Amino acid sequence: MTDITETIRAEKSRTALSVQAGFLTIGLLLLLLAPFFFYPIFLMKLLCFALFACAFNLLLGYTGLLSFGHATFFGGAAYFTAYTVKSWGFPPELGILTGVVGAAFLGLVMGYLAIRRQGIYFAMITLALSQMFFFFCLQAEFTEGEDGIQSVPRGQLFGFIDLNNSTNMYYFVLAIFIIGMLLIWRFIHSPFGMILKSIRENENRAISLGYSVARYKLGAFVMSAALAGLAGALKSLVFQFATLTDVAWQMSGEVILMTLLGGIGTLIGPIFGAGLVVTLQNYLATSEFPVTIITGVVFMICVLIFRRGIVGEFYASWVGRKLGFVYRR
Amino acid sequence: MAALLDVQGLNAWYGESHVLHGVDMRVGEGETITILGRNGVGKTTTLRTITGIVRARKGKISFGGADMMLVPLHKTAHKGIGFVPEERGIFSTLTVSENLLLPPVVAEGGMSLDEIYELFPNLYERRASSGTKLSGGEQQMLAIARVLRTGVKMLLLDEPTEGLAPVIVQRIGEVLKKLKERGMTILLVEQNFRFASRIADRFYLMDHGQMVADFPVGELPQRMDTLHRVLGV
Amino acid sequence: MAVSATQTNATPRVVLSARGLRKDFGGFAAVKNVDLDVHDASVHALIGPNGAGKTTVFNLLTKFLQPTHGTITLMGTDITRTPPDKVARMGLVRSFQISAVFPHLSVLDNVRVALQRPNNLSTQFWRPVSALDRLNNRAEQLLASVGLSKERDQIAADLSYGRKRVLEIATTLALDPKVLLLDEPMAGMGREDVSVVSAIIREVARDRAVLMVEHNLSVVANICQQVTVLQRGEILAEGDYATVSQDPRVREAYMGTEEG
Amino acid sequence: DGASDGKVKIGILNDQSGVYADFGGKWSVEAANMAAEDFGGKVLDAPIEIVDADHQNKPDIASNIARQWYDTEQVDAIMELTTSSVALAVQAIGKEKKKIDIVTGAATTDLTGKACSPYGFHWAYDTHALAVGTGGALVKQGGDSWFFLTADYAFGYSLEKQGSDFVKSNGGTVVGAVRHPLASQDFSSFLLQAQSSGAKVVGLANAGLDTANAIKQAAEFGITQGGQRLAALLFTLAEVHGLGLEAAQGLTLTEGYYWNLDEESRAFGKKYFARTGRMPNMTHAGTYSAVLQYLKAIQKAGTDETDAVAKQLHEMSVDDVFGRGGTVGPNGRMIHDMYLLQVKKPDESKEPWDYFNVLATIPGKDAYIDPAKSGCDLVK
Amino acid sequence: MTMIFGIPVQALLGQLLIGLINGSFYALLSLGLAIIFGLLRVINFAHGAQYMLGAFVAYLMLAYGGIGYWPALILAPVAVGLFGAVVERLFLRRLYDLDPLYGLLFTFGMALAIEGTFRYLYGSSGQPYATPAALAGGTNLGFMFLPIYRGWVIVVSLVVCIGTWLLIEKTKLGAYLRAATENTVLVQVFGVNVPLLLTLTYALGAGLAAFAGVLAAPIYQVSPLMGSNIIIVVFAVVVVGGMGSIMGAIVTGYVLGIAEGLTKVFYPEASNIVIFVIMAIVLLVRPAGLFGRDA
Ligand SMILES: Nc1ncnc2c1ncn2[C@@H]1O[C@H](COP(=O)(O)OP(=O)(O)OP(=O)(O)O)[C@@H](O)[C@H]1O
Ligand SMILES: Nc1ncnc2c1ncn2[C@@H]1O[C@H](COP(=O)(O)OP(=O)(O)OP(=O)(O)O)[C@@H](O)[C@H]1O
Ligand SMILES: [Mg+2]
Ligand SMILES: [Mg+2]
Repeated sequence: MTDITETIRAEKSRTALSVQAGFLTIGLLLLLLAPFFFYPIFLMKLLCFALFACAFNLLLGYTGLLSFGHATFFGGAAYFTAYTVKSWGFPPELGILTGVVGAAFLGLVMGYLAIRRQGIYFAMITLALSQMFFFFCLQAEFTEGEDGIQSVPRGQLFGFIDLNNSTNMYYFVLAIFIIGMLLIWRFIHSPFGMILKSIRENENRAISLGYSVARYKLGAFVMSAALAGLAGALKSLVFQFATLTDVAWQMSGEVILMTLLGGIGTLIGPIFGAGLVVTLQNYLATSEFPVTIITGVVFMICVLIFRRGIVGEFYASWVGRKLGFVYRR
Repeated sequence: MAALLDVQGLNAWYGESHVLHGVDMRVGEGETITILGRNGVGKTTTLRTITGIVRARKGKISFGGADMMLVPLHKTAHKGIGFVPEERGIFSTLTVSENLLLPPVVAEGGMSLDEIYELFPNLYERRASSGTKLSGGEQQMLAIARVLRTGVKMLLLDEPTEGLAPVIVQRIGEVLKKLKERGMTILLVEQNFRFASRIADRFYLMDHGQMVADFPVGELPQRMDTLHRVLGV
Repeated sequence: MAVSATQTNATPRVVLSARGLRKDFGGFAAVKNVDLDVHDASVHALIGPNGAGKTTVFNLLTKFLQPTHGTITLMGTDITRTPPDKVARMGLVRSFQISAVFPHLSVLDNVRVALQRPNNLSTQFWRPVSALDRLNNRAEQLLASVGLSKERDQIAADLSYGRKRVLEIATTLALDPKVLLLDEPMAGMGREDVSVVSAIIREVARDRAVLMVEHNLSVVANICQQVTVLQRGEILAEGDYATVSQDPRVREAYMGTEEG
Repeated sequence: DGASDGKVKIGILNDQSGVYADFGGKWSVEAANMAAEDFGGKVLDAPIEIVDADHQNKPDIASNIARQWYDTEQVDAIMELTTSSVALAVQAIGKEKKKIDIVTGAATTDLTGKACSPYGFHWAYDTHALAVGTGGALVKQGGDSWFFLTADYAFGYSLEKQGSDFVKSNGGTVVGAVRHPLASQDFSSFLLQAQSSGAKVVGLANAGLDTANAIKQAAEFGITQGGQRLAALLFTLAEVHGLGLEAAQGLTLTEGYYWNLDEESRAFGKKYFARTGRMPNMTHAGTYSAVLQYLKAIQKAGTDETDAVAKQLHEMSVDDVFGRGGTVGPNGRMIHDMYLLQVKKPDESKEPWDYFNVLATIPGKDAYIDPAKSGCDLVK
Repeated sequence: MTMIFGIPVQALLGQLLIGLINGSFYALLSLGLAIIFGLLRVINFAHGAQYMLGAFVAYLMLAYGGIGYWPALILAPVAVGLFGAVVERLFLRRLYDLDPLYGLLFTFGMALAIEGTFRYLYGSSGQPYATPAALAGGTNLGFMFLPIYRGWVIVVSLVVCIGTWLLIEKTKLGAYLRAATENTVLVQVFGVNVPLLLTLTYALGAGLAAFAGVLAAPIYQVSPLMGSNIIIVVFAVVVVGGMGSIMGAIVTGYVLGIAEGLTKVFYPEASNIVIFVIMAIVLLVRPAGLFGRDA
């Protein structure tokens, strides 16, 4: 049976590494220059979702757990940040921290329950629990129901950088995004990441070596939740509101789509996936065509014939192999 | 003798690992053949490839003149091949009689239920209990009995005596002899070659995914050296 | 073959013991009423026909399965209700009947993963993988001891079956276990590997307890001091190989067919 | 002067594929187009262009589009804005960017209360007007004891609260309430509780499919046969059409518009029907009116510059098929008459879409919050 | 009047009955899910969409073909079952060798596409569907007014659930199904056309969902959204029951329907999450679910 997390072999060739470094540099340059060419809010949204998708992929791609409840962390953190910043007057950095900690806590609770089952059950349980959280947000006072928490002030970063200026805000978001990506990268390529990898490869063997698999999975779940929270917290500042859409199950579905489309288990795939989905949604909003149908069909096509996603397909393609990328199961 | 089963240059793979490296084998109508070989040389794989369970395969398999390479898995039985797998494959959610009646009848000439129960009285007694409550020996009998009803021309048996008490081994030997008398063609994989030597007409010796020797039962004494070398006994 | 070296110990310590072990699978008792004592510094074999319940006993002892009845004691501690990873940390490590390696990791990494925990290098998510390089020496030592040095950088999945089992044993040894449970370690191995592994096991058992399932009776005769024969989930006979192999019930149930 | 960039562009931003697709949706876009054509296709010699987008009920998508429209696509005003989270978000953007928005699709009174904007207008209805209509006017008709079935979230609470306030202030009593989860398909448990409460009126403080399902099941459990009346706080012609008269008969509701009111409204309704195949509800007619009024304001101001147009919008009276002498308060609230309507029995209905009897007309000044008390800081 | 926790016994009885009605839908839906999962190892996320399709096909038959409730009760499930068969043949089949999560994702996408299409074509406010004349009206049971149609729902769902159970436990086809659930390959080697069996199974599961949909049409608005919320609840039901047995799926469905019904009386605010809460508790105590077999 083919595992959902087809993996890229750790040791890429030298060419591949330099190609990758080249891409990274170009990518970074593009991101630095992007606000001069593109609409900054759109770019910021893209970065938020890219971070969200990468955080999600940290769980799916590197531990093989398909969570259908990541909206809880993304949207939950958005609420926490929006609320503390707006009602308690927290500065943005503290607001974001609250969001992240809150999301990590939610991750701990949800993870504790869900990791008792695996595979599809895990997916169903996370979905059900996140639906519960959705209802909580719907009914709770502080979320202001379907209005959402609106007009959240962006405030002054560290007390002196005015985030209302959209250029400042953009570079702040970019900085957080890069930090987030570095964290994920470090996390994957760490001793802890090594254990996660071995658990995914052979869970029983890992147990027999004395690893309490549940705790490592829970650890990964919480990290992923916290990073998803970081993305959500950031988004609430970018758009200056937090609403129910971010905690709804459709959001969990979207992040899966982004990851699948970009390439499960590839570090940068989800960024492409997020970019594509966000652009598509924006484009479809003003087109005649209904968004849900397209989303659904894209999902089906991806699963049927495009399982490796954009980046995965590239690695596995002729060009990718020539460049020395190795993609195998 | 006309070859009922003719296998030539058969290769098979599990994913990327190449397990059969050109198996050649002919089984004549009414013959009883035993494949001998160490653990892991590909005996089971040979049977699984002939039935079509292993689809990653190359080469030629013809059965009763028909090319088996293109036959879908669920049609193998209808061509006349019956399979008794290594792990016996008794269904735990089915009763003994349900297990027995499960395989569809594919041709005339199969045994009737009465004949089967006569052959295996234990099964008759336990017909209402669930499949996995049977002892290992009974499970093995059930696995054999199951295909006898269907009217297949040839039986593929994978280590039917493995892990069974001698009494039962003996009993299975008798059953196979009876089947042989009825004209059934039998292809047997066996590590217990003392058992095999009592019923087989001919042996194939397998190593590293190939048939390395092929001799009739009469030559067994001369072949003991080869056997020792290949089987490591 | 002389096996007296370790038998000179007057009263070898019992390190792992089970009393009244039973396991039901939905009404079917796969293991019933099993009492077992595994002694320090010895190799103990568990034999029996297929389906006798050997693997199930292994799973019970290592807590991969929870017994329906009975108690298990490891070095004086009751582990009947201890989770499997904890049992492993207490020094009871097992191998699996079907080879258990981490297929997409290199041979070296396979061993390093095992070394990470005892060296407190398993939870650090903030350090680079290169932090694990200090385990290399020990890992290479272990690989050398089982003759896998040449394959160090190969991906485990590419090893032959026998070499995988050898790697599995190296990984197990990395934990320096007190009690080692090996499920059919020689199954599917070529002759060379069998003797390599036999030697390793004998070496290992100098200061550890080893419990193994093995069908290859010559191996059992060679390296095991104690043999327990299981049939239909129950102990049929127990003793050293010579005694057990003469037991008529054992001959009938397990070896009987050899008489032909 | 004239139009700043050579054309006047109006964006209709609403839900075209989700829960509110019938409530507004593409049908509102059509109403906007109709208004542009009725105005003559040009204002101050500049062509009028209507663009639209489906915000999929996601405020971030709405916000993204609104910003792009305002910033880079020279959209002069955004209208419709179904669902309050979207309306509030877009109105905040409009306020920041000094651009006009006219909300016809959202219900929250916050739009002209604490979240009001000098450039933001609320056109068709709001929770207050609905509560006054259904809650207040019905008591006068004899429905003086109430039991509420309330959707368990802020929108439901505010409908219930405002509804029961008007019931009480008109001399009625509220005998009980039960809160049901949003999007719960089955209402029978709650309906049984309403039934046994003995209240004369069962007030439905919910929206959309919830209301529809509650009404349908009320008919099943014989609530209306038993002499109780059903009153929906937010329900429009479009949803009655979806429910069918068989199930909806006897239901009381409040709308800001009904096509079969008089000659004028009938004429408009027929014209709209010819384009869309359906009769307009208050969102559609309201959007028509909003677009028309906006164009008139530009005409009068002689420019499409925001401040000047907003000034005109605040000052001009609304005189079209929907507004009918409506005025706009300093908080941006368009104040116009509302209608208390009752759904006809199937045999009373004489033609397709002939669904309502008008029970009462609620004057605008009674229906809407006095701007002075709205909590909007623009009102001195 | 006798009271229990401040609620009259009479009212309580009524609420229990209503819980049972909702449980009927849960039972039918989780039964279909269990059958599909058992053989195909696919969690059919499109189950909600197929439930909706059932209701919609019934509506369309009536609106455009003048075909009434009774024929629709058979024809709509058959139509949806056929659609399911096509989907299985063309798509799902390609996913069997992969991680089961792909099946979940595929059917998730399919659910979105189906719902999106119907929303696009028919809007979202829902379509009317009248109670069939023969079942209109209600009877007074003394403790409550029971619409006859609701009574019919309980009866027919019980009959269908038990019928399906008998089909699977007592017939040859059922034996094939059960055997194939355990060991697909072997059943195929015996000469059973398992690919066809898989197609039939998916069609049966989809048909059961559609059947529930037709049953629901006279009670709930026929709307493209009617399936998307219920499916998540049914997932929770399935987790509580555990995918062990067909009977388990049925029983859990009814029991949780009743549990939810009671919550609507005692603490209505929690009625939408009570099943999730029960799920969380069950997970803590018995991770495999009440009837689950796997550990
Ligand atoms: N499903 C599988 N996937 C990958 N490799 C397999 C699989 N089944 C068997 N193999 C490998 O293929 C080789 C041949 O296996 P096979 O089961 O045919 O051997 P055998 O001769 O029947 O051995 P035994 O006597 O142990 O039954 C072995 O090396 C085995 O490890
Ligand atoms: N999880 C399970 N559920 C039900 N029955 C089981 C389970 N695991 C094992 N059994 C049954 O328990 C019995 C003993 O199995 P076990 O695997 O312990 O045998 P074994 O002695 O290791 O055999 P082998 O030599 O073939 O490995 C068998 O009849 C088997 O079918
Ligand atoms: Mg074999
Ligand atoms: Mg075993």
